[in-house]
Amino acid sequence: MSQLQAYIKDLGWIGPELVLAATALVVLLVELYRRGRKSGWSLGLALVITLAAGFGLSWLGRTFSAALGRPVDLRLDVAVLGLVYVLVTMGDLWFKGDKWDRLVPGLVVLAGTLLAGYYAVGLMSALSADPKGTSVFGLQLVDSYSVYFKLLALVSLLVVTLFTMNYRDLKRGFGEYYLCLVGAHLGIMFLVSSNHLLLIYLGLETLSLSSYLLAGFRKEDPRSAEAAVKYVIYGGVASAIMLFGFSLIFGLGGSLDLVEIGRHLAGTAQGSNRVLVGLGMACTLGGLSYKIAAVPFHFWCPDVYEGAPTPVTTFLAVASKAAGFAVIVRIVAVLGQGPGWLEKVTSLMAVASALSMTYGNLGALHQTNVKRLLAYSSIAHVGYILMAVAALFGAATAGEGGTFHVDPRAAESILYYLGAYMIMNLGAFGAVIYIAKSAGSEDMDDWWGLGWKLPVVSGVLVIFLLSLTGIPPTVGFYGKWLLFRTAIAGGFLWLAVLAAVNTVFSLFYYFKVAKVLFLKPAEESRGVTVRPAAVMAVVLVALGLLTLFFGVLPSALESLAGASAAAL
Amino acid sequence: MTAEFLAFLVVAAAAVSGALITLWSKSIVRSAFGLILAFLGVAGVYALLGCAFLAITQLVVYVGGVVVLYLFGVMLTPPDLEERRASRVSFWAALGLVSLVLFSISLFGTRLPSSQGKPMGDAAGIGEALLTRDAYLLPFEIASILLLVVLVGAVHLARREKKKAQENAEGEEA
Amino acid sequence: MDWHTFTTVDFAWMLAIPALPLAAFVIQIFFGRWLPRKGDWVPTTAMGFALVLAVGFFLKAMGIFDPTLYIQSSNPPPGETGLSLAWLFGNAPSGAPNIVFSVLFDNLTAVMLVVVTGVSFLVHVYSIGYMEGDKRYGRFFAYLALFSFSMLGLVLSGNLLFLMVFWELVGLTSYLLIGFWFEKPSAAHAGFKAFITTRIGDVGMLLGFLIIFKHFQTLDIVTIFQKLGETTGDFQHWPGWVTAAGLLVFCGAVGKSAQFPLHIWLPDAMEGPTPVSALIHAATMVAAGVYLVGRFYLFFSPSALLVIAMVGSFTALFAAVIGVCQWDIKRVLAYSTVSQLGYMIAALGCGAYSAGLMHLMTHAWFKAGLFLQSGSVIIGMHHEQDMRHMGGLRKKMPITFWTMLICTLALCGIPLFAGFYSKDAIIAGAMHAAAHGGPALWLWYFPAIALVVAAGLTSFYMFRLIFLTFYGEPRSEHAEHAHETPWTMTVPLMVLAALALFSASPWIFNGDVLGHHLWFPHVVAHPEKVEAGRLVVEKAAEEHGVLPLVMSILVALGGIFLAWAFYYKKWLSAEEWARKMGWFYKAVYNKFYVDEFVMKFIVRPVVFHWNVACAAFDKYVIDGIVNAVGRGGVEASEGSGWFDKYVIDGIVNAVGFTVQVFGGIARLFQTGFLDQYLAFTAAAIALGAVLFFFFL
Amino acid sequence: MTVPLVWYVFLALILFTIGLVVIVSRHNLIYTLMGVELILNGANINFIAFARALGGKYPIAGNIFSIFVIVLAAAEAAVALAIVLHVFGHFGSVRPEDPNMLRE
Repeated sequence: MSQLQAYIKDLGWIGPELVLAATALVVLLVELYRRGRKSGWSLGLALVITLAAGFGLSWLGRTFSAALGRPVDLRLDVAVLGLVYVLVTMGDLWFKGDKWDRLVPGLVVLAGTLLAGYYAVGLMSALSADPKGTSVFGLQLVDSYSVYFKLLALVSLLVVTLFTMNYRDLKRGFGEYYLCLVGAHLGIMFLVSSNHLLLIYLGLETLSLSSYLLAGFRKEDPRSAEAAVKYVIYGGVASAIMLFGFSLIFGLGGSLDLVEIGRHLAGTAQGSNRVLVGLGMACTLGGLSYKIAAVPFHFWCPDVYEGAPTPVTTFLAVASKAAGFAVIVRIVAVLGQGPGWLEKVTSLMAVASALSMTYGNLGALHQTNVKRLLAYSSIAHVGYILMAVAALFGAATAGEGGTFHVDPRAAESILYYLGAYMIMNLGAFGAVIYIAKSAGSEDMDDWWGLGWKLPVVSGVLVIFLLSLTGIPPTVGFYGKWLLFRTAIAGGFLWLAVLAAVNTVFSLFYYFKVAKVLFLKPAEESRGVTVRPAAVMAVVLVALGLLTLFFGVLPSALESLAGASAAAL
Repeated sequence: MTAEFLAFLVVAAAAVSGALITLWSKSIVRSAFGLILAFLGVAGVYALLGCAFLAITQLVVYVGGVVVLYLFGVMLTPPDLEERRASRVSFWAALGLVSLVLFSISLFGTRLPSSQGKPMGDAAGIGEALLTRDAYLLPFEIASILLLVVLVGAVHLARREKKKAQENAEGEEA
Repeated sequence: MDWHTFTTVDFAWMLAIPALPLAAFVIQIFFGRWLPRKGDWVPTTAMGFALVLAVGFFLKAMGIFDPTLYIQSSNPPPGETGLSLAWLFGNAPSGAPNIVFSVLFDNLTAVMLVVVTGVSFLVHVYSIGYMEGDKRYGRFFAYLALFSFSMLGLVLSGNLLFLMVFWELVGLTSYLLIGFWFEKPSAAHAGFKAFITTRIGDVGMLLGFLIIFKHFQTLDIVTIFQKLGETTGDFQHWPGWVTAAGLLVFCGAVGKSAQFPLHIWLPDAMEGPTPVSALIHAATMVAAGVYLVGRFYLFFSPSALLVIAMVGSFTALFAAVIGVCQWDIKRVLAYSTVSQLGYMIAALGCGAYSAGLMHLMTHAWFKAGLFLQSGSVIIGMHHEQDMRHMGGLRKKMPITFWTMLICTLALCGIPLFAGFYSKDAIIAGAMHAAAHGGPALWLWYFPAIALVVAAGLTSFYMFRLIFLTFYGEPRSEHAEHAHETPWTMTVPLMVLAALALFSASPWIFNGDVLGHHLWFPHVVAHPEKVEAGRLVVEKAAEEHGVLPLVMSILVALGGIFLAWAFYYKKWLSAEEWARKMGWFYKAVYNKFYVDEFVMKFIVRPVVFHWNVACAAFDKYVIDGIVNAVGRGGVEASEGSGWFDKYVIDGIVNAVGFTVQVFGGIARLFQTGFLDQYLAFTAAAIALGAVLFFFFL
Repeated sequence: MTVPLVWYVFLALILFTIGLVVIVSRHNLIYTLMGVELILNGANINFIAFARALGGKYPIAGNIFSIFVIVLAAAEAAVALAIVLHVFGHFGSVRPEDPNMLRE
């Protein structure tokens, strides 16, 4: 096989990323073109760009699918994309103004996301035969585990894009916004499939730098600026600490490749290098914990969630966090292999878990700002998931060579919960965007009785909150049940008990929101001045139905998560 | 004590003293120059380890770029905003010193891989590695995307809105 | 080295010594106000019994225990004579360090027990007179008992963990006692300062203990020393971490024993009631640091000993210089205490082990005496403490005067008085160290010179105190009408004066005027193991070479003569000399600005962060509780029906209460200040690393 | 190579510590960024020194990693400064404790 063929085959494995990257470039070009849209020839330019993008995507798709040996015909999708795009750009010329400004880049991103998602689903099915996948470019591991997270990222990108298009507080700079958003998701997709310290660092930085910019995107709002600065400073420090940890892990693990590091560390007993490796692990895990906002690296979280534009908060709470978990699980699975290290790594995770769930729930208790409440609740959920990460090795028994292996059921519960968490949190934040816009306030005290005015969205929000609490028949209930099972099987009964106590606490504040919405009659509520677009409500209802669907029939998501976990 | 060890001591002293100047100096501009000294010291360490290209990159990007960026930042914000709280700095410095001492006690008992002293990557080797499929082509491409995103996003944040009137017009349309 | 274990009966009686004051404390704090005389007799009696027991053990040590043995008994196996957690809760998991409250009892412990219980008992008796009429009279005795309990536990503890616990308890109770008159802002502040400053040393000690624990995987002190012998071989090879651990443990002593630069809390601690000063700041708590150094003596490598000697001798000189310029009678004694503690530490550093500990004992008697006598003067002067307003009290307070003169002579190191024998031994030890050297030869000259000079200064400032207070004409209204204090106060003074005369060498009975056959070096002998690879000085301490003897006597007499010339005959004018000294006098008068320096660079940053935390705690947690309770009360009283009132509101209030209290915990950290977030995070990483290295 | 590896790691550790101290003790956002740069430099020294000691393919890998770190550090500095200046526009301050609307 020639070098070029190998190259194209590699490209085929990272197809979703390439499609997203192309989308980002298109967004940028569209924005550039729209800046000078006053002149007539811009229409021509739009057409050229559209056609070029369409044909380019089509060519890419065909080449990749050929390289993968699968007949995937993407021409139809590209044609649809092109048609939509031409229509909107032409419409834009006729209906100048804010609405189209907002819509056009968003639609491009939606189209690109769908295309990439289509591609990712194809990859997933291609991997069903061999979940371990393959290593591409010698650096990345495209296995079903990473594709699962890629799918999560794409769903998040889709929904966040829809939210953004309906988010009225963002007034300009849509091109830049979507570029950053797509860039962040690209970073996630590289991050979740990387098996190499350099790629982890790069992916994480791509994700982080884009997120910093996104958090501060509402330039006129000082709260947004404050969120951005807190995020960038805290994140910069954390990633520097993480990198220092990487440098030690590299030196003592003797490689940049995670698998090799694991093998090497498992081979070395805890000797005199114990302290250096310990520092390396502490720095690495600490720096990564910041990404998922686990206590005690969570300090940025409530402030940034509150200050950032709500769609960005949604993204941070969902996709960014899932990506962080993807890496942490991979690294814990690698570092914990060694006989001496397993106990240390899992104990650290257990401590972080206990602290996170307790702190998150306690912090949420007295919040009135709903975004902030959800921020604390997300810290608590990180605690629940970390419970399963601590029990990742199950009741570990050493395999050949004295190394330990990940319990696939534990990994499955993590993946399932991340999926569940994504659905219900996307819904919850979306409903907050909707209701906050209608009420003109994110503060719960202004929401009294609004439930009767906005029955559909409020009702769906209650479903999401039930799911976040973990009450059947919702997806959250089943996910939490899996986590508890994992923790108990892994010997962390005390964590499971603590989590149960915490769940009782969390009931209180989740129900506070429901109480506020429905306990007072409609007459006493503030009037609803603005009503967001109906498409928003449709998206939310769809997410609500998914929440219930996976709650009643969990096996659909569970089998996917199980298949993906098998790749670890 | 060989010449190499002596050279190491010199560059290490430069790096550490530069860092300490950054830490202690009252004036932020002087701190920035301390940072330059530290970067120079680190570049010297690279050179000592045989990484000429990296040493040059360090000089060009850090000394020529990053520190200048910080100096811009300093110039654009009032210089007298930070009142240096000596007690605070010394408190944390003492903590840092204690932990460093404690840690280095363990460090010097650590068994590390023995030094091999092979020649390090030269510019040609690095360039080849960066553009080879099975080596580091992919990170190279990711970095380019990252830089693009950063460029556009940073410009968006840093750009001053030119016309208030235009904003208002857009606001009314909304 | 031989290791004996003692019998269960012995063990029970040993435990009774700290248990008595503990029981007294419990009774006093809960029921004291209903007891006759507000219960002052309860702790006093308990201390009396403890004293009897301690003396019993002391006599046993004198008679039965072989004085050449370093340690008499060790960690008893659980269930036999130890009080063990494993014993209480079934078998401890294998591999986990067994947390046993074990008693380490050797001759040093026996002596310390007598010193602590003796001084404590006398202070209890004295306080009956001194604290009479105070509005928290009963509470004061409770605190005294609690302090005695902590101190006795500290002395008996044979386990690093319990040592640490009692060490902190001692710090806490001393905080309570120093700040006893907390209405006075200066007293409250002094208590706080003492607490924070000593805590800085304690951090070092904790780190040292952690290093020790990490290396030996045990908390038992005797086991540690056995293993240490294996590590260091015949004490020829000292790994670096042993030096580090030793110096870190020494940090704790620097804090508690008020060594430079953490001595600043002790003079301020004079804001506490005078009996407290006598108990804590002369005899017991400050001696705990010296005791710690003695207890961990095997742990100090030659280089660590050099550091200890330097710190001690510098402190001795430094504090003596400052003491010359003080006007407050108690502050003179405070700086004198700092200086004498420096002597003890320096002695240990120079290798004069038994000399240092002997000085600890003799100093405990006469300095406790001096403090109580100054308290008597203060009572007689109606709470006037400035010596410039005293004068001519010799006739008005004869008992106080004569006992104080005896104690002063003891402190100055005049022959026949107890202080002479111990101080002379220390100076002899320091000179021996200078002559024979250790590592870094010339450095060893410093302790010898500094200690001799400090001896001269000591007698100068002490006789300055005597002349200013008791001689000349009364210089104020109060001094004219001073009167002798009641017998509860004067009897302890006489007892202490007798001890100041005879405690080191009972020459009146055996005629051993020159101290050739002191009992102390035979009871608390130099650790055997130390002799092998280290400075051997205790021979010098026993022999009392002629040069140190003559020198220390001459210097002491010279100091007295100068004081006489300055303050009695007034041949020389103190003001004149102060002016001539210029900036030096100013620096001395301002205590060399160490207070300012340490407060600014160490204490205040700590306090700043502490205050932020405390304020947040007050604001959110305490206020939250108060508000929730208050609101609950209001709502309950307004409720209509019984059910509403007690059940519904109860639930609502419980929930509200929970929210307030627990929500406050999260609020504490989520301050919104980015710099604090970063600091919290750095702390978390450090904590994680510690967890990782030491415990997981 | 006569300088033992441990000395390089020690140097890196010193830079790491100083960087952390700068971060937590100096009251200026730009100082915080400087501290971050010091930590990154420490990490880079580690990478290069370890790579050289490991030999084989690692010298190149270490070089490449360090170059990426330098590049990303520059990018991060740019983003951070843009945000800091933006914050300065809103709050008129570059002290970390001044933007404090979001808390508890």
